[in-house]
Amino acid sequence: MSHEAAAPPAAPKPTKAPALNRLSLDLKAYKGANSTLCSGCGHDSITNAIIKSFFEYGVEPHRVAKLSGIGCSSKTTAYFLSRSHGFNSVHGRMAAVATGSNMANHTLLNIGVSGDGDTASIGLGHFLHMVRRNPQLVYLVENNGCYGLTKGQFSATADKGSLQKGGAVNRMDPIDICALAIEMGCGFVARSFSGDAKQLNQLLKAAIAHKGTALIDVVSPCVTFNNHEGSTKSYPYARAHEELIHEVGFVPFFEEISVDYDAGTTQVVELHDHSKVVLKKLERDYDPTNRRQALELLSHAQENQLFLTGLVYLDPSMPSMAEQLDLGSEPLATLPAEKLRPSPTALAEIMETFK
Amino acid sequence: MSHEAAAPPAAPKPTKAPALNRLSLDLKAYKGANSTLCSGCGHDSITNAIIKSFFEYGVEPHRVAKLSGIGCSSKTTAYFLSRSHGFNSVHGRMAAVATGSNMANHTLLNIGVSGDGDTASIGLGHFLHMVRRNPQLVYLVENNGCYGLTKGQFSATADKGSLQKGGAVNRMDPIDICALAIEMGCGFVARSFSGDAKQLNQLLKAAIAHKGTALIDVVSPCVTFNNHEGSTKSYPYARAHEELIHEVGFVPFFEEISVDYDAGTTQVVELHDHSKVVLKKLERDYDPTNRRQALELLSHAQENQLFLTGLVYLDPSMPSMAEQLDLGSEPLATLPAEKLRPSPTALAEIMETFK
Amino acid sequence: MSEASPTSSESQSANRPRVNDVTISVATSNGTGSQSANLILMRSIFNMGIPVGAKNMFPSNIQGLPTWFTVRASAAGWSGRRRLIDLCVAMNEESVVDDIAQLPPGATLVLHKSLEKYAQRTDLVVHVVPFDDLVSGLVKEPKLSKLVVNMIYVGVVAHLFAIDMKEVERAIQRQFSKKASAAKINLDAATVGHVWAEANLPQSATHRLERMSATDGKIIIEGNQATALGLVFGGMTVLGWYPITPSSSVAEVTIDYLSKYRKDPETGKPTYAVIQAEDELASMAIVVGAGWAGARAATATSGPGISLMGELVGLAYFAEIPAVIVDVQRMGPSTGLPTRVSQGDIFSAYHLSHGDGKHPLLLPGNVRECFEFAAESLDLAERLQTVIFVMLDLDLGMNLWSSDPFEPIAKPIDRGKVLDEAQLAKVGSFARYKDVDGDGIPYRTIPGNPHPLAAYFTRGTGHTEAATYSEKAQDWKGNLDRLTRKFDTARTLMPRPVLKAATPGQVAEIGVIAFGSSDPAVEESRAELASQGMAIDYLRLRALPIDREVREFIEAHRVVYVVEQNRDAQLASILKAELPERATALRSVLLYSGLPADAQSVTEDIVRQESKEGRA
Amino acid sequence: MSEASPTSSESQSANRPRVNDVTISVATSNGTGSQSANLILMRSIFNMGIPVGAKNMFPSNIQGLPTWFTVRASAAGWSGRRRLIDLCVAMNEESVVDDIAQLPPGATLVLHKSLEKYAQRTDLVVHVVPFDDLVSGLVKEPKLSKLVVNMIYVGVVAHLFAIDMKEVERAIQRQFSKKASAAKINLDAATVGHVWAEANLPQSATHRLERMSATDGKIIIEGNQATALGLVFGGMTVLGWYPITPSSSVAEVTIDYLSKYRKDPETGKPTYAVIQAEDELASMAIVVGAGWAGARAATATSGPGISLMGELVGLAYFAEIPAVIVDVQRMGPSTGLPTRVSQGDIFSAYHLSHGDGKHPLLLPGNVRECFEFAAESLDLAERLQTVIFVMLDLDLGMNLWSSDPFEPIAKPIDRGKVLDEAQLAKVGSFARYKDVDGDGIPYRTIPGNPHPLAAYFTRGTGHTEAATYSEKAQDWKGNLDRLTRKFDTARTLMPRPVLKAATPGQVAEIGVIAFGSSDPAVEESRAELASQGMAIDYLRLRALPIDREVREFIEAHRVVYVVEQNRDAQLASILKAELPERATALRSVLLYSGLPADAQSVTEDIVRQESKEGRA
Ligand SMILES: Cc1ncc(C[n+]2csc(CCOP(=O)(O)OP(=O)(O)O)c2C)c(N)n1
Ligand SMILES: Cc1ncc(C[n+]2csc(CCOP(=O)(O)OP(=O)(O)O)c2C)c(N)n1
Ligand code: SF4
Ligand code: SF4
Ligand SMILES: [Mg+2]
Ligand SMILES: [Mg+2]
Repeated sequence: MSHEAAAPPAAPKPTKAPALNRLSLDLKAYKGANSTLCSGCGHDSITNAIIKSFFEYGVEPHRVAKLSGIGCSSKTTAYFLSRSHGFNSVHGRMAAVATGSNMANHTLLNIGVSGDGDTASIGLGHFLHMVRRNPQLVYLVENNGCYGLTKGQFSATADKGSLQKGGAVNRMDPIDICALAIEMGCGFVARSFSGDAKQLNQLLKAAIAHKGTALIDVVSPCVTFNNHEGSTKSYPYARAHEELIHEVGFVPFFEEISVDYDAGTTQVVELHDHSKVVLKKLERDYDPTNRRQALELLSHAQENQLFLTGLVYLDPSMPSMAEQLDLGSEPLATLPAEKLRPSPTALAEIMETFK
Repeated sequence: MSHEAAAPPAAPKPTKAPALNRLSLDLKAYKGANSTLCSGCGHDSITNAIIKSFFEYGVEPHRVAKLSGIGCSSKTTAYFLSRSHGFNSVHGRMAAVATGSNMANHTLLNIGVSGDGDTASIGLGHFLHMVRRNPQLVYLVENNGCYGLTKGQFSATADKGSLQKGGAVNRMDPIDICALAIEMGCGFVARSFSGDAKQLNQLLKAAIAHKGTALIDVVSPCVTFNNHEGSTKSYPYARAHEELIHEVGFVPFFEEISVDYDAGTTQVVELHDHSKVVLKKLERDYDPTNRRQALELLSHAQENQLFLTGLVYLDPSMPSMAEQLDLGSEPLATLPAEKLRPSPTALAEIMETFK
Repeated sequence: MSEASPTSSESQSANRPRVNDVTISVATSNGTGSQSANLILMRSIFNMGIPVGAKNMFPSNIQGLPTWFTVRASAAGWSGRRRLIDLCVAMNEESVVDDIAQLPPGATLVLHKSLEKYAQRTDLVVHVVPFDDLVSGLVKEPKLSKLVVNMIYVGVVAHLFAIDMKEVERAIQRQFSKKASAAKINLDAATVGHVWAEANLPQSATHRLERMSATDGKIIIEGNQATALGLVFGGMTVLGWYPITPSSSVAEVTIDYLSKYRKDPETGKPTYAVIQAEDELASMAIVVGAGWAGARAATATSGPGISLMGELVGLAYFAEIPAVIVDVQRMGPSTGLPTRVSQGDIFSAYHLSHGDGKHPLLLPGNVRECFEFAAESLDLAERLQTVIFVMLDLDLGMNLWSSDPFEPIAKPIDRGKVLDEAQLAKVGSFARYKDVDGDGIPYRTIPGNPHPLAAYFTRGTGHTEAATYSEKAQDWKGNLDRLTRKFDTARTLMPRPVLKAATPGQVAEIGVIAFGSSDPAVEESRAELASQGMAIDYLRLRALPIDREVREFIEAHRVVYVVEQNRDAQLASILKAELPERATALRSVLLYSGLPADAQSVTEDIVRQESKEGRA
Repeated sequence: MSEASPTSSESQSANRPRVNDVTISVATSNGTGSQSANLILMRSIFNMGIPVGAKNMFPSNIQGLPTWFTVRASAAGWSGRRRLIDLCVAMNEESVVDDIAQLPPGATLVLHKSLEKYAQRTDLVVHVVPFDDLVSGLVKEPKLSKLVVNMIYVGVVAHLFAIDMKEVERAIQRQFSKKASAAKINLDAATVGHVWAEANLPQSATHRLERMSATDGKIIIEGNQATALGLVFGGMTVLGWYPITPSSSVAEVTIDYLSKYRKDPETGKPTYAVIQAEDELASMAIVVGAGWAGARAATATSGPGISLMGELVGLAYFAEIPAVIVDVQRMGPSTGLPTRVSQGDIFSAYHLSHGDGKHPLLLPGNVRECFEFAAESLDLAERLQTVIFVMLDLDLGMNLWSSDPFEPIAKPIDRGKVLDEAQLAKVGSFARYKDVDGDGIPYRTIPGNPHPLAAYFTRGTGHTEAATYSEKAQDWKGNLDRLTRKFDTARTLMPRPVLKAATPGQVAEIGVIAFGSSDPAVEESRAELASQGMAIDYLRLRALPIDREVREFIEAHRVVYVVEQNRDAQLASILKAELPERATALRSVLLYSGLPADAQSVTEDIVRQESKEGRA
C-alpha cells in the first residue's frame, strides 16, 4: 500500500490548528533560528513537525532541553524551540549527555535529535545503553542512510545494494535501529518518514506523552548526497515504498474523546499522562504492544526490504530512569545548597568510624 | 532438563583422545603460561577447552592470532597456545583490533577472548560493527555477569534481580549478546557453559571450522565475586539450570563419517571446510539455521530466565570480510615490498592529471 | 618489589634497639586473606600511640600473585616508603628469593618453615616459624587455616617488637566487630603465634616499639575514601562512573555515604543520582550533560579513562560546563601497571583534548586535602565553569594514612555565576559568553529557567558572546582570549602552595617543588639533607595553573629541584614553559619505578646533582 | 572573513598598473556551484604562466552560508594569504556589508546588481554588474542559471585584468572535459561576462595580468591529495578511517588511487584493504591490530578523532606497534571551526595518551612534502615501531597549491627490524623488547611466522625484554628508559629542518622557526622585513622531536621567533622545555583567528616585539 492511498489518521479529526495552544502560545513561540541546511533537506520537514507537535501538545518551552550530537541532523536543534535550552554536543555521545541532563533535571522533557551516523555508527553503544536506562527523552534519528555533513559517505543504516552518489555499492546489511531498541527494552519505538508530516505529528505528540525514552526513526532524505536513483533513502524511493502499519492517531490528555472506537478496527493505548494513542487498522492485524510481533514485523520488513512506518512497539509501563533512581519532585539541579551538605555531626560520626 | 541428564554428544563417538593430533603435535604444544586467575575460575575451564579443541582440530599454532581486551577473561589468551602470537590490547576494543589483524592477514585464524564487560559494556558498538563485517574469528565471551578484574561490579549481562556480593540488586534487564549478534547478521552464534566441557569442545571445533565470525557466549562463573546465592551466573545456578537445546557434535573434515544419521532426530550442517556439525534432538524441535526461530528461542529464554545452551544459529554461507575485501591468497602483511609501490610511470601518469 | 640492592642498614649502628622506628614488610600472595592480618598489625601499633603508615603493593590480578604489605612505625612521623626493610615476614615461595636478597645486613627474617631452604644468608637474623604446625593445632579446615595462618605472624611480630597483645586484641575486635566467631579464631591464632615466639625466639635486638601518644584522636583512612567524603560533603549531585583500578573505590565509597547521608530530610528522597556507565566516554558525557543541566557532577577514573574522555573534556572547556574528574593516577602509558604508583597524567590532564586548552588541576598532598579539595573542586568547577581535575595517585588513594579528623567545611557551597529567573529579571539582559566582570567568567542560566531571556544554545563550535553560531575570526579569537583570561582568574582561585623554609624567615640556596604523594618522601629527604648540612626550602604545589608564589619561589632560589613521579618531567616542562627566565634553574628528580616515593631516592638524586655542580 | 580593518592599499602607490600581483576574492554562498567558476578563474591565470594560489574559506555546512574564494597571482611566487584584497566579487547579500567594509581604499568591487544599495564607499572602484539579466539571456532554468551565473564574473574579471580568454576557454574545457554541453554553456557565460565588461567597464587601472612562463610543467594539487598519493606510493596496505572534515579527502582520494594503481599484477587482487570504521576508536584499533599483524597501516583524521584515539595510541607506543596517523588539523578546542585553519594539535599529538610518552610528528610544509612525508611515515613507523603523526592543516590540506610534479620515491620500502623465519633461524634467539643494537629499537616477528621462537605475547601492561608479564620496578623502568633511547634514535631519523640564512654563510641576529602551512607567510614576511632592513634567518622545522640543528639554530641567534597557528604557543613550549638554556630567547608569533597565515600579521608582530626591545 502506498502512502498516498492512506486516509488521514482517524482521531482526532483533522481540524485547522488554532492560532494559540492551551498555554496561549502561538506557533512562533516554538520556532527557532533559520535553518542553514540545504533547501529540500528532509531534516527541515522534521523540524517543522517538531514545532507543530510541541505547539499542539502545549509543551512549555522552558521545560524542554534540546540535545544533539554532530551532523546536519544534529544542527536542527537550533532551528526549533528557541526558548528552550539547547545543547549541540559531540559526535555520537548525545545519548549519554541526555542521560546526564535527565539525571540533573528529570522534570524536563529532553528532545534528542541525532543522525544515522551519530546513532548507529559512533554512538551505537551509548544509544543502546541509554535505551536500557530509559531516561525521559524523545529520541529522533533523522535517518538518511549517509553522513550528510561530511558529504555523503554510507552510514550503517544504508541498505544493502544501495548506491552512493559516486556509484559505489553498499555491501552490508543495514542496522535496524528500531529492532535494536526493542531488543534493549525500549518502551516506545516508531518508524516514520519526513515526508509524512501527519503521521510524524501524531507520533511526536505520543512520544512527548510517553514516560521514558521514545524512539522515532525517521527516514529523512539527504537531497544533496543521497537522493539519486539507486538510493533507498531518496524521496522518490521513500514515497513509492512507504507502507503504513496502521494509522496513528493521538488524543492528548487535555482533549475529551467523545466517540467510541470499534475495537475490531481500532486499538487504543493509554499513556501515563492519560493521553491516548489511537491505532486504526489498515491491511494488517498488528498489535504494537506485543514485543514478539514487533520484532517479527521488523525482521520481515528487513528481509523483504519493506519500508513500514507507524508505531512499531509500545509499552507505556516501563519504569523511567528517574523512577529507578527514586528521584523526588525537585530536580537535583535546583535543590537548595543546604540540602546538599550533610551536617557537621554527620562528619563527626563518620570520623569516629575511622579512629 | 538438567545438564547431568544429557547423554554425551552423538558423533563422533567419544573415544580417548590420541596423544598426537593430525599434525603430530601433542596437547602440550597447545598450552600456554600458567594461569594467574583465582583457582576455580570458570575462565580456566574455557582455557582448557580451547587447548583441547585446537589440539583435536589440529590447528597449526603459528596460524593462530590470539586477541583480547582487558579483564580476567582477556588475560587468558596468555594461558593457551603459547606458540601463537597474542595481543592483549585495551578494554573494549578487541573486536576492532581483530578486524585490523584480519585485514593484515586473513589467512590466520583469530581467536578473540573477551568478557561481558569488555564486550557488552565498553565494547558493545565495536562488537556489533565487527559482527557486521564478519572477519575470520572465533569470538568468545567469558560471561560471568560481572567485572571480575575490577572486583565484581555488575556488568550489562547481569540478570535482573541478580544479587551482588554486597547485596545490591541488579535492576536492569541483561543484554543478550547472542540475540544482538544474530540481529547484526552473525553466521555462527552459540551459548555454552564453562562447566560443560563436552559441549564447549564441540562448539569450539565447529567455530574453528566456520568461515567468518563465530560467537560463543559462555557463562563462566567468577568464583570470587559472583558465585554466591542470588547470583544467576554462579556454578550452582548454572549447573541447576543449564538446559541443552540439542546435543552438539562436530565431525572435522579430516574424519570420515560412516554412520548415517536419522534425519528425524539429527540435523547435519556442513561448514565451508566440509566439517560437519551434527545436532541431535532432545526435547525440542529446533532448527538453528532458521534465523527467526533463533531469535524467538532467545527471547523466549530471556522472558522466562532460561539458561539454554547449544548452537543457537548457524549460517555457513555468509561471505567473510576477506571475501568482501576480495583479498588474494597472500596476506597483505607479507606481500613483497615490490608489490606495494606503483611504478614511476604510474606516478608520472598521475602527475599529468594535475597539470 | 624494590629497586635497591642491599646496603648496610642504619639499624646496625646502635647497640641498643631503636625505639619506634621500624619498617616491616609482609610478603604473601594476594587473595589469601593476609590483608586483615596486616591491618591488625598496623592498627595494633597505632593503638600504642605510635605514628604508623602502611603501603600495600599488590599485583594486577585477583588471587595468587606476590603481594607485599609494609608497615612503617616512625616516632618522627615519617610516612613515606622506606627502601630498606628491618623485618620481613616471608610467606610466599614465588617471591622469597628476591625478598631475602634485598634485605639489608642485620635485618630480621621471619620465614615460613616450608621456605627454610632459601635462608642462605648469614648476615640476617632468621626466625623459621612452623606456621603450618601452629595453625593445624587451631583449625582443621584448609580454607580457614589459610586465612588464619596470617594472624600467627602478627603474634610473632608482636613478640619480637614488644607490641602489647592487648592492643592486638583491640585491633582484632575492631576488625571483626560484626563477627564474634571470626574475632575469636583470629585472636587465638595471634596468641598462638605470640606464645610460640615467646617460647622460642628472643625479642629483637635492633628494634622495639614503645607506647607513646602521638595518635590520640587520629583517624586512619585511604585517600580514595577521603575523596569520596569530599564529594559527598561538597554537595555533588550527579556521579557517572566506570570501574577502573585504582579509582573504583572513590565511586564505591561515595555511593555508600550518599545512600546514608544524602537523603532529603523532608522527602526522604536522594539528593543525588549515580549511574555506572558503559564506559568512560559515557561517564564523562553524563557528567557534561548533568553539569550543563545544572548538577554538580563528577566522575572518578584513572589514566585509560582520562585518555577516553579527551573529546568531551574539550567540549566542556569550550562550552564552559562545570565538571569534576577525579584521576587516581596509575602507571602508564597504556594499561601499564594498574596497581602501581605514578604521577604520569599531569601533562595529559593539564592539556587534555585537541586544539588549544588548559585545565586546572588540584593536587592534594595528604588525605585531609583529598577531602577538602574534592569538596572544593565542585565549587571551583561551577565558579570557573570548566573541568577541574583532582589528581590523586595509587599511593595516596589506596594506602592507609593517619590524619587528624577532617573539619567540617566552613565555606558555604558556591554555585558560581548562575542567573535564576529573578536575577535575570533584575539585570534584564543575558549573553552567555560575555565577560561582564572582566574576569573572563561569563554568567549562565540553568535549563528550566522560565525567564524568556534564559534559554541559550550551547555548542562546541565557534560562537558569539550571545551564544549564536559564528565562524568569524574576531569572534573566535575574542572568545579564546577570554578563556585565557578565565584561566588567569583560575590562578588566583586555586589553593595556594605550602611554603616551608629550611630556616624560617630565610631563603636557602636550594629549593624543592613537589606535590601529591611525594610529600612525605620529600619532607623526610629534607631532614636527611639537613642532617648532611644541606638546607632546602620546600614549596608544595597544590594546584595548577601556578600563580605568583611559585614564580617568586623559583626566582628566589639558585636551583629548584622538581620532584615528580614520572619519566617525562611533566611538571617541570610546564614550569619551564611558563617561566622561561628561570628554566635553567629547574632540575628534575624523577621517580618512575612504580613504587611509592621514598626519601632516599630523592636525597641521593639531589646529592648527586649538587655534587656534579661541585656544590655538595 | 578578515581580521583587518582597511588601511591604505599598496596598490595605490604606483600610477601604472601592477603586473602579475593581485589578490581577488569572490564572496558567494556555498553549495551554489561557484567552486568550478573559481577554479577556472585560477586555472586561467595559471595557464598564463603566472604563479597562482587559491584559498577556499568555506563554512561548516553544506549549502547556503557565506563562502569566500581568494585567488592570488604573484609573479614573485608568494602563495600565502594576503590580508588586503585588490578585487572583490560580491555576490552574497549575507556577507556583503563586511565584504565591502574591509576592502582597502582604491580596491575594485564587482557587485551583483541586486546589492547595489550597499555600495556606499566612495574610495572604491565599483562595477555593478547585472548578473541576473546577463544570465537570463543564456539560460532559463533557475537551477542551471544559479550555477552558470558564476561563470559570468570570470569573464568580467578576465576583462578587468586582461586575462586571455583563450586560457579561460582551456580551463573550462579541462574542468568539464567529460561534459561537452556543460563546457559550452559555461564558456558561453564567461564570454557573455567578458563581452559585457568590454562594452561597459574600463580595464583595471591598478592591476594587470601578463603572460609569463613560471608555471610550465607545474601541477596544482591539494595537500590531502598529495598525502593520499604518498600513502599509495608509500606502500600502505591497510587503511581504517572515519569521515571528518578536513581529513576525509585523504582517505577518499587514497581509496580512488588504490583501486586504480594497487592491484597485484599477477593475481589482479588488491594489495590493500580499506574499512570505513564505525568511529575513530575503531579506525585506530584497526590500524593497531593491522600494524601488529604486519600491515603498513594508516588512518586519517582531525582533532576530535585525535582525542578519541588517545588510549590506543598509548597502547601502540608502549606495545611498539607501527602506525601512521594523518592529522589534518582544524580549529579546536572541541568541534571548533571544522573548516578553518589551525596548528592546534601539536601538543595533543606529541604527548597523546595518559602516562609518559611522546610521538614523532612529521610536519610537511608544502604539497611535495605531503607526498614524501606520507610515504616516509610508513617507513618510519615500521623502523621505529611506533606511531608517526603526519600533521597537515586545512590550508595545506584542502587548498590548491602549485608545485613541481612529484618525483618517484628512490628509497626502497623499509619494513624495519622484522625477523622472518629464516632470519630467526640464523640468529637463533628472540626477545621482543630487547635492545640488541643499542638504538632502543627491538626486533619483532610477524604473526604467522612458523619458527618455534617467533611467537610472543603483546600487552599494554608491564613486560620484560622477553615480553612476559612483569610488575617489577626494574623491568618497568628499564623498558621506559629504552623507549627514551628509541625516541632519541627517532631524532636522527626524522627529516632535517630546512635552513635559510638571510645572508648565505652569515648568521643574522634574529631567527624565525615555523612549520607547515605557515611557510609561505613566513617567507613573504622575511622579504617584507628584509626590505625594512631586518635580516632574519629561517629554520623551517619539518619534524619533532628536534635534533642538533634546531638546538644550534636557537643557540646561534639572539632571539628566535616561533611562528605557529595556535593560541597556546604549543611548539614554543616544547622547545622551551627541551632547551631551557635558550628558553628566554624564544618569542612567540601566534596566529589563531582561523584564517590561513598571512605575511603581514607575522611582520607586524615581529616588528612590534623588536621595537618593544628598542631594536627595530
Ligand atoms: C569525533 C568525530 N568524528 C567525526 C566527525 C565528523 N562528522 C561530523 S557529522 C558526521 C556524520 C554525520 O552523519 P549523520 O549522523 O548521519 O548526520 P547527517 O549529517 O547525515 O544528518 C561526521 C562523521 C566529528 N564531528 N566528530
Ligand atoms: C578504558 C578502561 N576502563 C576501565 C578499565 C578497568 N577494567 C579492567 S577489566 C574491567 C572489566 C572487566 O570485566 P569483564 O570484561 O567482564 O572481564 P572479567 O574480569 O569479568 O573476566 C574494567 C572495567 C580499563 N582497564 N580500561
Ligand atoms: S547535506 Fe544532506 S543532510 Fe545535510 S543539510 Fe544537505 S540535504 Fe540535509
Ligand atoms: S576475580 Fe572472578 S573472573 Fe577474575 S580470576 Fe577470579 S574468579 Fe575469575
Ligand atoms: Mg545521516
Ligand atoms: Mg565479566
